[in-house]
Amino acid sequence: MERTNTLSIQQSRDSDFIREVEEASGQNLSKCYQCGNCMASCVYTFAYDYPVTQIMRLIQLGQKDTVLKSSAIWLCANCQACTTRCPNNIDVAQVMETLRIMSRKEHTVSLPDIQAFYDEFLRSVKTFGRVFETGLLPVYNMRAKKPFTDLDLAPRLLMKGKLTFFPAMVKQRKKIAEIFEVIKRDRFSKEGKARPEPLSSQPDI
Amino acid sequence: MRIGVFVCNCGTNIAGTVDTAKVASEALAFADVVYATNYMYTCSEPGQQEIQRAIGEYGLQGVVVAACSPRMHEPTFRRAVEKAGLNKYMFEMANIREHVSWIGNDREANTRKAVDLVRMAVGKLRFNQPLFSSKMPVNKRLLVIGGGVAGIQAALDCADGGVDVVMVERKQYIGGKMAQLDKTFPTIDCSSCILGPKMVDVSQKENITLYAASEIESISGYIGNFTVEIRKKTTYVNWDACTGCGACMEKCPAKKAEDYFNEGLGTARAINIPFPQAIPKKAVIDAQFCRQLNGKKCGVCAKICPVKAIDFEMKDTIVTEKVGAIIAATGYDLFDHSVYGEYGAGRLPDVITGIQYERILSASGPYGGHIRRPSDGKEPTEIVFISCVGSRDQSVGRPYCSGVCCMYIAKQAILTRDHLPESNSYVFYMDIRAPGKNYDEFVRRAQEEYGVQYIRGRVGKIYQRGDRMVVQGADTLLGVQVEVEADLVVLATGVESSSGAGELAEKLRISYDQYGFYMESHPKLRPVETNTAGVYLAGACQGPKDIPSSVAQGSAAASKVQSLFAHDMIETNPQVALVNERNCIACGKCIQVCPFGAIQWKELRGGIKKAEVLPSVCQGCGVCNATCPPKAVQLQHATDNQILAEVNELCA
Amino acid sequence: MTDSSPRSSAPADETAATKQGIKIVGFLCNWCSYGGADTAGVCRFKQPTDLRVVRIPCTGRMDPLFIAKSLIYGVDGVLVSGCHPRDCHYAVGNFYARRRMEAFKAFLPFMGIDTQRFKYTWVSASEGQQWQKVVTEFSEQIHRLGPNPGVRLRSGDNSKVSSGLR
Amino acid sequence: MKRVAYYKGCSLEGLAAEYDRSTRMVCEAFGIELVEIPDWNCCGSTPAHSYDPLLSAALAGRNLAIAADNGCDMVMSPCPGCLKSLKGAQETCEDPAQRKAFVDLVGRDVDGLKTVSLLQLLYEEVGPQALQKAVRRPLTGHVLVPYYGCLLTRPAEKAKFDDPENPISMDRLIEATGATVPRDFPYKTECCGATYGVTRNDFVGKLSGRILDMSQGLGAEAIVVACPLCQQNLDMRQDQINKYSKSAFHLPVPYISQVIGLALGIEPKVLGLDKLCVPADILLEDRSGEDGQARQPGGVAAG
Repeated sequence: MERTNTLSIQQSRDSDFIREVEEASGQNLSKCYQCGNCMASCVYTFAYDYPVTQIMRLIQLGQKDTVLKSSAIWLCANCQACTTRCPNNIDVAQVMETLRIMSRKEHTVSLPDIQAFYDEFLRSVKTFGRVFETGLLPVYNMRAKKPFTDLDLAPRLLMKGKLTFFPAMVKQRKKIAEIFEVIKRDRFSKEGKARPEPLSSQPDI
Repeated sequence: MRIGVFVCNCGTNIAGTVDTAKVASEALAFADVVYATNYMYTCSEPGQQEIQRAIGEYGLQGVVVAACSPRMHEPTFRRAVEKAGLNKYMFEMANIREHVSWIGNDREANTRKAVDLVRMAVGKLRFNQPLFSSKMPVNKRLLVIGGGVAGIQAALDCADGGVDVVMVERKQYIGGKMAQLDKTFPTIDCSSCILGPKMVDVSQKENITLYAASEIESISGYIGNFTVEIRKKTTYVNWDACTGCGACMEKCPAKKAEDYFNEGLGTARAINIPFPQAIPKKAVIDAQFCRQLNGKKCGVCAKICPVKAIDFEMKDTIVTEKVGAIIAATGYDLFDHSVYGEYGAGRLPDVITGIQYERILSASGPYGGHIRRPSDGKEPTEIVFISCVGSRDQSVGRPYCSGVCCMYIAKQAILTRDHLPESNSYVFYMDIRAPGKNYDEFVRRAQEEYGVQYIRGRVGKIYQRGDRMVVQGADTLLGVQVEVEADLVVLATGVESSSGAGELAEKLRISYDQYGFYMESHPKLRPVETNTAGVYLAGACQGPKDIPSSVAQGSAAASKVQSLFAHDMIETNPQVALVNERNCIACGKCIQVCPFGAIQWKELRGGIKKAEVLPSVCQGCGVCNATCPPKAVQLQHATDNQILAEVNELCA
Repeated sequence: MTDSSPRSSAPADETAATKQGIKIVGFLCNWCSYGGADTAGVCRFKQPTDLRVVRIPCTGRMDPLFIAKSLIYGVDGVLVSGCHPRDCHYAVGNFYARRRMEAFKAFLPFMGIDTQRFKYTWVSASEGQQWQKVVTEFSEQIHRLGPNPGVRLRSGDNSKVSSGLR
Repeated sequence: MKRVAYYKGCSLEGLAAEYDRSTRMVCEAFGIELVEIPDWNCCGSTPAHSYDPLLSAALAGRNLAIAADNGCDMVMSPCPGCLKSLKGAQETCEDPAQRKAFVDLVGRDVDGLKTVSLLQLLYEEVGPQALQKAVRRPLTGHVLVPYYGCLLTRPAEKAKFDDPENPISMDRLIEATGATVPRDFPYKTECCGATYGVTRNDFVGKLSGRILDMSQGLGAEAIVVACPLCQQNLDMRQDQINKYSKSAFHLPVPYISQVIGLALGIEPKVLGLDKLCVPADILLEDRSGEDGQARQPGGVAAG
């Protein structure tokens, strides 16, 4: 995300966005006084385009686009360090999670490969009821166009007998698929959108 | 009864959301109300004159003012009606500001509520009776609880004015936290040089009686006439004999006692005088560490003492003092940072508190004024200060600003540079709060002249890595995570109420807030009074304060005491219980329940017993009234009829 | 709870209630809760307007019959508030109050009054926010219950109330 | 015998099969009956939650519902990630606004269940004292670092177990086996790189790398873990980390259940110790003779 060094506070402020984040996360974001503890505690700060503290500030200023398109929200591992140490008892990790959900809904996911991995994961769950680790990786590699990811691990894992070649399947797979369908239908109807959201450029889960 | 009603606009404070004219016009329709009006500022001089004029012109026998809280202006208006010739208890207030206009914006509902409240006040007033105070002598002696700088200032001011002062200090020495400090901001003058002479004054003034190592056991009585029981704690040393020569300390073989004065940085002997300038300079045995008291053979101190002051059989004693006023100056404690797991929870030896650092800086401290770190005694070169540890932190239940940390950090950083010119100091801060005289200039000097690196952000974690600690924080101005390798980390632990503050407040019958700080009578206009007459506040027991403010409040409390003691007699509160002997069935229940022993038996002719209230002892709580089966005891000005009249008006 | 109480006058009450609002009487001790209510006002903490406060020196002054009479004569809810236990200006007044009100609460059903119409609580002079919470919650509770059908006397009998407790 | 529903989760069926095996062995040794939830499904993990929290709640909730239908009142999952989803499902179920939607999807409520990690189960139901008594093959003389991972104790309000910053439960259990735990390992709860092993390999190189580095610095022979993901990052990816940080770490990363199993005298192979990528044979060295004689009187004679 490109940074801008000037900001028109009134024109760029999206008050609905602030309200939506607060409602969905259950957090009062005006409590944040920008002490920086979340940034100081986050082990992923090095990789973020905006450190967590600035994400919080951007929400306070209603900067919807910048926030939902940031890579930070997708690089957060939800490790809870920020939440644990926030002096104002804000569940920061929950806010980040909320932003991820919103960015999916708004189709502004900045890191398609991470979304692709998540999608592949969910597809595996939907299909088998469980995650098929051995099957997941190659498909992801193909989709993310990083064919050699973790290929170095394969020989050793094979030797240790850790790779399974048949997915373990849940008997009531129908039930699992049904859960997925209901959720998708409800999301679709709740938002009243013309189309169900696509999952990156891949076939829908 | 001819009643007048005065509805105050309070500028727009009330009139903004209450139709005061309508309240007045509706009030005029109430039975007995012969005059009603609204006025811009009823408490102003012309406002009070308007009341007085109406009393004369309309022959009013009772007055209702609908305005702010009676806790604010009831005394003002009582004086006003008294000047116009009414008994001051023929007056009632309806609180239509704090309880109406300030808590809702619905003008119609507010006006309706205001009318109700005025009707209730009028209803009660109809049952009011003139009450008359009697006079009581004032015992012109003062009790000061706490011997820190605030208490010392108050005691000395009063003693200078000729008042007999009793000072009670829980520790074995006076001087409080200030005695532990090295230098003071923003002048960097030596703490013990400015406090020391005052401490000596306390010990030398003939009209100050000092009880150190003592605590308040109980307090009874009321303004002008308190009785205080003081528990003199066991010191195992007869202080009348002890000369403070220190011979016992030198020879005591128990060398691993806790050194409280040095905040645990060193060790003390089991028999100890904490510092050379201590007042009183008397030894105390720490029973926890004394060999003799723990069943081992010792008694070295008893043998060495030239005046035979050691007494292993000593027990606590209780002394009773009678005083007319009390100043609470119990000070503060520092936040226990062990709740911060991310800062090592107190387990990292080189993460210390600000007050520990004061002891390190102090020439009379455990390291003789040389800056070293506790773990290995090495001289640190990289020193990190972290502000707001236990301040402005909701997650540890301390959302308030401690007010002094920003300044003491700046001072310590400056002193560090003075001691160790080659060292580097870093201050992690959120905001710099330096609103005192010459304060901000001082903080600027730390940065501009002493090269202290201020980093705007909190610290997320401190951990040991090899010989040093890693301080992992944020620089929010840059928007980056920062790491500082530190030899020593000083946590600016915040101010919290003194341990035991709550229990003492209960003995004093004063209120305290959720953090244990004592409540002043009014945050702006009565900052040193409490809601218990005759009890005053000084220093940080009321809220975090620096030295100048504590001293100022000590003097302020002293002046309050002196203006009280300028009177030989004070008026008693006539709002006390009264027994109607015809109705009393002599069941004795009121005598049982009275918390103050204010009710006793009285024998009439023919041996008939009746309950009798001692008006000088009764505090007016009304427990007896609620208890009395035939309702023969009635609390004046809050009788059953008066309270029910209000309810009745509400239901009408 | 209120099944046995006369409901004949209820419709009239309801119109009165819509017009007049719900009436709640609060008995507040002078030292803590009255101060707490003042603090809430000073801090401009918004509250429902149904509460009418009677200032008493101490909750120890509370005669349970004050509560009973209030509810019988048509108040919709009674809120009693004093100092926190151990923090009483008169040392022990609120302990007496707590015992009495606990015992009294058990009698309300026998009088045909819903126990939810009465509440006692402890709020100190510094707890403005707590006071706002207490008032808001209790007012909402009473609004849910609606006007007090109670054992209200005919309006003509109201004049007899002020003859005291005897 | 304590009966506990066992939610093993996908990892324990694949890359973390030895965690599953050792968990079963250790629980059996202490008389805890693990009832594997029949026909369990994936909890959905992070991907489900970031798609829709209700999806995550429903996927995880289905397993809880089966456990409850089978008459269990406690569910144990050795994987902290799965546990988070299970607890999230319970939260959703308890939320009045979502309860109906949840119950519609899952078929019942799941409030009454207690959900715990393996570590919590062992710490609270067995405890260090009982473990110490049961030790047959003390790990005396071995220095082991406990690594809890980010989710096991955080956030404190949800985990409701141990301390969020400096947990001690695993320390105590390891000490009970006779091994030595260095004082205050500072990275106990610092994230290892989580799921970024696949998508952002360098994150793991950096974050797991510093955990390995700090452990080695403290003289550890092994890092003990209680999370399959942490184990994968620290163990399976140790070569990748070495490549990334130009280091030569060779630290075995056994599961807590394996360490306890060893101390109980269970065969290493049964515990799947050979399945670890970095061999953990060093743990099999008997050093109890060195200073153990004083501490384990009669130990040698009995052996």
